[in-house]
Amino acid sequence: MRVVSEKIQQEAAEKLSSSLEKMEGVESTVDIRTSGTQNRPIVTAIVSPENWRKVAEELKNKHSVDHCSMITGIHWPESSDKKWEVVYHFLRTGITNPVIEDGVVVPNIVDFSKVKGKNVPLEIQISVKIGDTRTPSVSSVQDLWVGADWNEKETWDLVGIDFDGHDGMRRVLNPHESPVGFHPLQKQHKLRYHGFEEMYDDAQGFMRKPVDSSRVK
Amino acid sequence: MASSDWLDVRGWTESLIGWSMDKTHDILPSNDIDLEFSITRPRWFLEEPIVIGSEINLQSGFADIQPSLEAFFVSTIMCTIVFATMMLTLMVVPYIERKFIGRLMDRIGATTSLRSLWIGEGPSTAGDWWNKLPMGMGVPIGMVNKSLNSVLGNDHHLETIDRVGNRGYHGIWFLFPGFFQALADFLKFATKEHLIPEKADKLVFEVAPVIIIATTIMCYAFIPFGPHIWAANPELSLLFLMAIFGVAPLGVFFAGWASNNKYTLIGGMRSAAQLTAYEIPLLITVLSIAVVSGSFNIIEIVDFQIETSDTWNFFILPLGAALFLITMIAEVERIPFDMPEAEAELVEGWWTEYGGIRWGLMFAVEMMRAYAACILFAMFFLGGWEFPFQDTLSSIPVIGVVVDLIPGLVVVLLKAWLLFAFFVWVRASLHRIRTDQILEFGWRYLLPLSILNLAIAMYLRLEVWTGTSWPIWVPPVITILAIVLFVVYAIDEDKDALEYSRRPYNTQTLDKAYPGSRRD
Amino acid sequence: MDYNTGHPHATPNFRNLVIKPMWITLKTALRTVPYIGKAKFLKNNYHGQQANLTDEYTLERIGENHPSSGQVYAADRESSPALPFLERPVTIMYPYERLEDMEPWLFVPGNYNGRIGIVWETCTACKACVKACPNDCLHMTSETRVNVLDTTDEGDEWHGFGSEIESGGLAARRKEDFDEIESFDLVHEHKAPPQQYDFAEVIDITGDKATVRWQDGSGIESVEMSSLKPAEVDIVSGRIDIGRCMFCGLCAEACPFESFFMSNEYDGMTGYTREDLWFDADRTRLLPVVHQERVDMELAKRAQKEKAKREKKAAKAATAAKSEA
Amino acid sequence: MAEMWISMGPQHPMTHGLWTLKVKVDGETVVDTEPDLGYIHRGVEKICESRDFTQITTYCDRLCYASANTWSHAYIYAAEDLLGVEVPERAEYIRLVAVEIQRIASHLMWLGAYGPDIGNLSVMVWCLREREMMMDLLQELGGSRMHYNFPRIGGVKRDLPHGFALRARHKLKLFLDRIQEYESLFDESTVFLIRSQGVGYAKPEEMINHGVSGPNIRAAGVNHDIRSSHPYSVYSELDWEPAVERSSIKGADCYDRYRIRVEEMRQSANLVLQALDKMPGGAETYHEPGDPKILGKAPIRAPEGTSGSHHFEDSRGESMFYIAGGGEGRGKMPYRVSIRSPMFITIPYASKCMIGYKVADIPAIMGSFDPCIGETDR
Repeated sequence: MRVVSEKIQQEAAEKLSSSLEKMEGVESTVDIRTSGTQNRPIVTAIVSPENWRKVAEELKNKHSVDHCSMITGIHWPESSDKKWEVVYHFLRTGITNPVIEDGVVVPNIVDFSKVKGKNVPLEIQISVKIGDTRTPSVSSVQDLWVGADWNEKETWDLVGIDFDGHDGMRRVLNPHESPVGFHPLQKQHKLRYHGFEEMYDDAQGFMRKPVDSSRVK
Repeated sequence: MASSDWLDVRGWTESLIGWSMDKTHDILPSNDIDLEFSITRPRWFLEEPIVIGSEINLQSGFADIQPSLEAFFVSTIMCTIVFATMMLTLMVVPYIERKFIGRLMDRIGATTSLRSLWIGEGPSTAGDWWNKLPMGMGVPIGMVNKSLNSVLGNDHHLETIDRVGNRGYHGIWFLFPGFFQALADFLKFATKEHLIPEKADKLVFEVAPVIIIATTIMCYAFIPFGPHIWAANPELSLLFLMAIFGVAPLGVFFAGWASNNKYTLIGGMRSAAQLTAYEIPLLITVLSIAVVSGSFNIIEIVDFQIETSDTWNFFILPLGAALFLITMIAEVERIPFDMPEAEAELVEGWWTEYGGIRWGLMFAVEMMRAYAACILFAMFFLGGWEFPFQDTLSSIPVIGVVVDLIPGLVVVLLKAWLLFAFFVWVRASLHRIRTDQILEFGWRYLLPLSILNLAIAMYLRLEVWTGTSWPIWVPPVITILAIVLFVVYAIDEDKDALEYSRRPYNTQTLDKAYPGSRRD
Repeated sequence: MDYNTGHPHATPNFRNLVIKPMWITLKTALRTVPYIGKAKFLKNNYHGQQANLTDEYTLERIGENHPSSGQVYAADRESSPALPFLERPVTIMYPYERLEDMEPWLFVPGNYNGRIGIVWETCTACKACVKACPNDCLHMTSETRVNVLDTTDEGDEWHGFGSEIESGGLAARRKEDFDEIESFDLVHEHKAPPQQYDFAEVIDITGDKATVRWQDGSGIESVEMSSLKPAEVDIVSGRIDIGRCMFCGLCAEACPFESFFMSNEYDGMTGYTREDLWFDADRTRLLPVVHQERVDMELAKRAQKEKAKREKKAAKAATAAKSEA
Repeated sequence: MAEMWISMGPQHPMTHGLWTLKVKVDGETVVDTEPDLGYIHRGVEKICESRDFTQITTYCDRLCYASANTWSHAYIYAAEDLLGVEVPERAEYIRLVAVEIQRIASHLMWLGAYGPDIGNLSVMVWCLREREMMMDLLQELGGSRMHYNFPRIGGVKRDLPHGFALRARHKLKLFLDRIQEYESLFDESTVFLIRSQGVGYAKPEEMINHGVSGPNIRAAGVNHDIRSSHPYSVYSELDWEPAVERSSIKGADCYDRYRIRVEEMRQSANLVLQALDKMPGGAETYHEPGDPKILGKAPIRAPEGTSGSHHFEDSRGESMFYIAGGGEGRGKMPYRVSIRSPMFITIPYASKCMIGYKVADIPAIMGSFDPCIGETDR
């Protein structure tokens, strides 16, 4: 089975991260992720919120990063350097439409052991750190990667990080009528643990404590 | 010259009614009753006495109205008999639907429902439970249970049963159970609450089921179950039947509109479109049958196949048979033509909002329509109540007697049930066709084919038909022609398509991945 | 409208409108018909392949008189000797039949996450299972206490139940206000009387001095044996909310002994109310066979441990003697 | 007929779960669609923040009721990345066997659900019949029927049971022979072809921009597969190629998405058979649970500042976990667990795909993308 060799990915990752380093407000490194028995070199970068939009356009247009896997919002109330963080995970797949010869589609079969240039599959992880604010927001990349659309919706819905420039922001996982400013993945919301007695002896939860700080499980 | 068998229900009824009427006639007083009396007046005023009343004779008076009375009673009783026959034999239809599709889908299992009757739970068998009923009314059932336990060897002390050993109830016992499931379902529907959506058009919502059910049951007035089992037999019964058969989709459209639900609305629209697309080929096909058989009367059509031409129309009009089958499947809205109640996109289509006894009755009516379609196919193409090769068989000494003893009713029902099994088979094999494709199929293929079929029928009737019988070569030639066409289409392997389908970019790098696959 | 959308294969054609799909379903139906089902042209090449699915381990585990010992399965369909010509997909009719009789290899002990079974005799109330449970369906309350039956002295009428203080065990010492607590005023203090003892783990015993670690965290101390009483940990109540259990088996893996495990039983876990699903000790009981088996496993394990310890001690003594010599 | 909105769901046969598709129809033609999710949002990400790393596995099992193993394995790989665990090779092979059998079961579930979408019920019964064999194999491994809490951080819960290889080989060979019948009932049924061909076109570049991945994108004629482009297990040592479909000219339609899943089932069975042959130590040997050959040493704490992520080829596309360490109990629990669900990204695209087609095509198109709402709503 022909897979991408670690060496090729390493070189491509270093190339990409060095070119990212040149932009201001970006510090980029290549680190090795190990899961199972295999090593995966991935490009990690820390971008300041104001430069993020430029970096995103660079990634999309210059480095042909075409797949936005996931957008994660994290709330760090106790952390020193950051209070909010948005982690973007991208993939560079190098997927192109297959060519059509005499009316028949010819699937483009990439030999992953011999890929080169911009077709080398890469993982990119970019974290945007936001300072202490009540209304955290970064610029949206919905128009670059349509796949980021619902990811951003979900991030705002669950974590409360807004994306300016996002078109049609709305609740996706929480109920539509949930109160404004309620974002369950923020850390001040503790998991309400329905105790054994609570759950059955007090099904309606009249004498239930609002937040069970005693034991969070 | 009409065909006949010993099960002469109508004859018996007529003779019974006639006999009772005659008896009534006889017990009536035969003498003239003199109700006449005269009033005498003073001579000076008027000579003649005024005569009031007259002599009457009850017998002669009864004799005047006796024929109409007989006709009334006979048709009443025949209607009852036909309806009872239809309802009782209808129970076989859902049974076939369940059991045969179970085999087609390879999901036949054992029938625990019946078995639990005699196994019971825990330490006491169901037999003991039956015996506990008051006044010993359950004792016979209890004995039956005990005997079943002993016969089938289902020892209730065994908590578990061997996989391959004790599976007797897996054998032929799957045949009978589940037969009365239809009754149980009906009881359930009958006991359900009747709900009308708030925004629905109440009047039409209530009227639509009546239209559908009533018209469908009216069809059976003209469907003979045998040479002598029919309720009414007008001269143009075929036209009458077809007219009534086409009313139900209208009721479907009413129901879909009146429910004030978007799914039902789309379902009703589809039903209306389907009606327009499939009524016309159906009627033209039926017309071709009438042309070939030279009659618009169903019983005469059957007699034409049995007596006159002694050939089933199936061998004269194979194309017509195929067309009739397809259009009938579309008419009774079964897969692949069940767009009006496509449960994948429209939840239940036009009857989403109905429930309880109305839904149950309409479901029964669905079955009734399919059943009627099957019976009509048997009548039009499969020689109605004629046993296959009846003439040949009845000439054989012993078998002939037996064959002649089989009443036409049984033959008709068997043919109808087999055809319904074919419907079920189609349903299990094919997918559902899209709306536009259904309409396109109806307009672009079925309509020209039906007209062609009509032309063939006219040619056969006008040019080939000798007036007393078909020429000896006609049925075999047509049949062989049809078979040849069918085989040509059947064995037509799309070779280059298969060749093309051998894809170079196949996922299997190991040949052992799929031995014997068609693709390599 | 042209339905052929330029697909390289499987182009729609008239023949397959009905013929091929209906033929395939007909084949499926005919296979279940007596005698006809045996015909060659009906056999797709997988049909009637008989396979021996039972391995030796399972065979010697289930023994001879198990229903499916020596069975040759067709892997998907079975036929009965009563009607050998019938082949039909297997339908296991619970409760008349049970899966462990059909496919015993699915129910290897310790391999199947069934109802939770507990051998309370070998349970030491270490609560590893309670800690491991993800959604907190195990509830166990235990208490360290002095068994009053063990606190008899010489000359007492019921003397004879006494138990020894041993290293690794638990010991208790009277609090200073032991006697005040004796006269605790329950009427005016609306709460339970306080604990009369301080409890400690005995680390080591040398002569009449014992090194103990107090459980209230006041550290290690060496005290007089005479001031100590033997103490023990008792399970006050153990309860499983099976309605919450998701049968992940983490609790069984967390148990250091053979006393907590997932049995092979998959029924008897129903009830009409939620309270019916609170399993107390009685509903975690097992078949006597399984119970005995588990107890034996636990005893064997402990004997192994004890043997290893003895050997180590002997080896140490030997080395000590050698060094002296 | 004027245009009107139809709200399909949350209880609708088309949804394959619990969500709402608002469809704007003009007569029989779909003009506009809008999906509405979140009906079974359980808040798994929040729950995981207060469970330790071993307990989270059980919740990841319950993300998708059709393919539980793939999800728990996706989590396990991310957690091993976070904790820096070395996994024995035999455990990797056992994981591969479990995941691929689960993939077959999931695709069979899909095929069985796709038949009724287009109106044929017999396919569903047949597919569930085959799925039963796969479920039995998985139950032997995991001990449960649907939610096997099988993988552990650093290895697997238990070794292949006695005789598993025997039964797995037999049943998989049987299964490989059996796929032909479904192919005959689908590929050679004109009604199915005219229903599934030519509807729901999707081009690869558009799909990858929309975040669609996995079988849906491989159906369009590209061989992009996480297992080969971001290799993470012992896939590189087995002999296989990503399944690729030669699609129709306008892009992948429902028929291609059906074909690709059938091919993937073959390929997965193929992979399992190979893995059983190549397994180090042989597939017949049995190690006790906790043996270092199948379960590596793993720390239980992840300090703050560490993070782990892993892209995983789920049976529905690219699933992904991102875990930030340093939660409660000095890192005993994760600080934040974020889950990438393929269907959460695919369902909006699929509902855009069906614009312009008939109402009757809605289940055909949506079903061909294989929605699974348990993972979509988390």
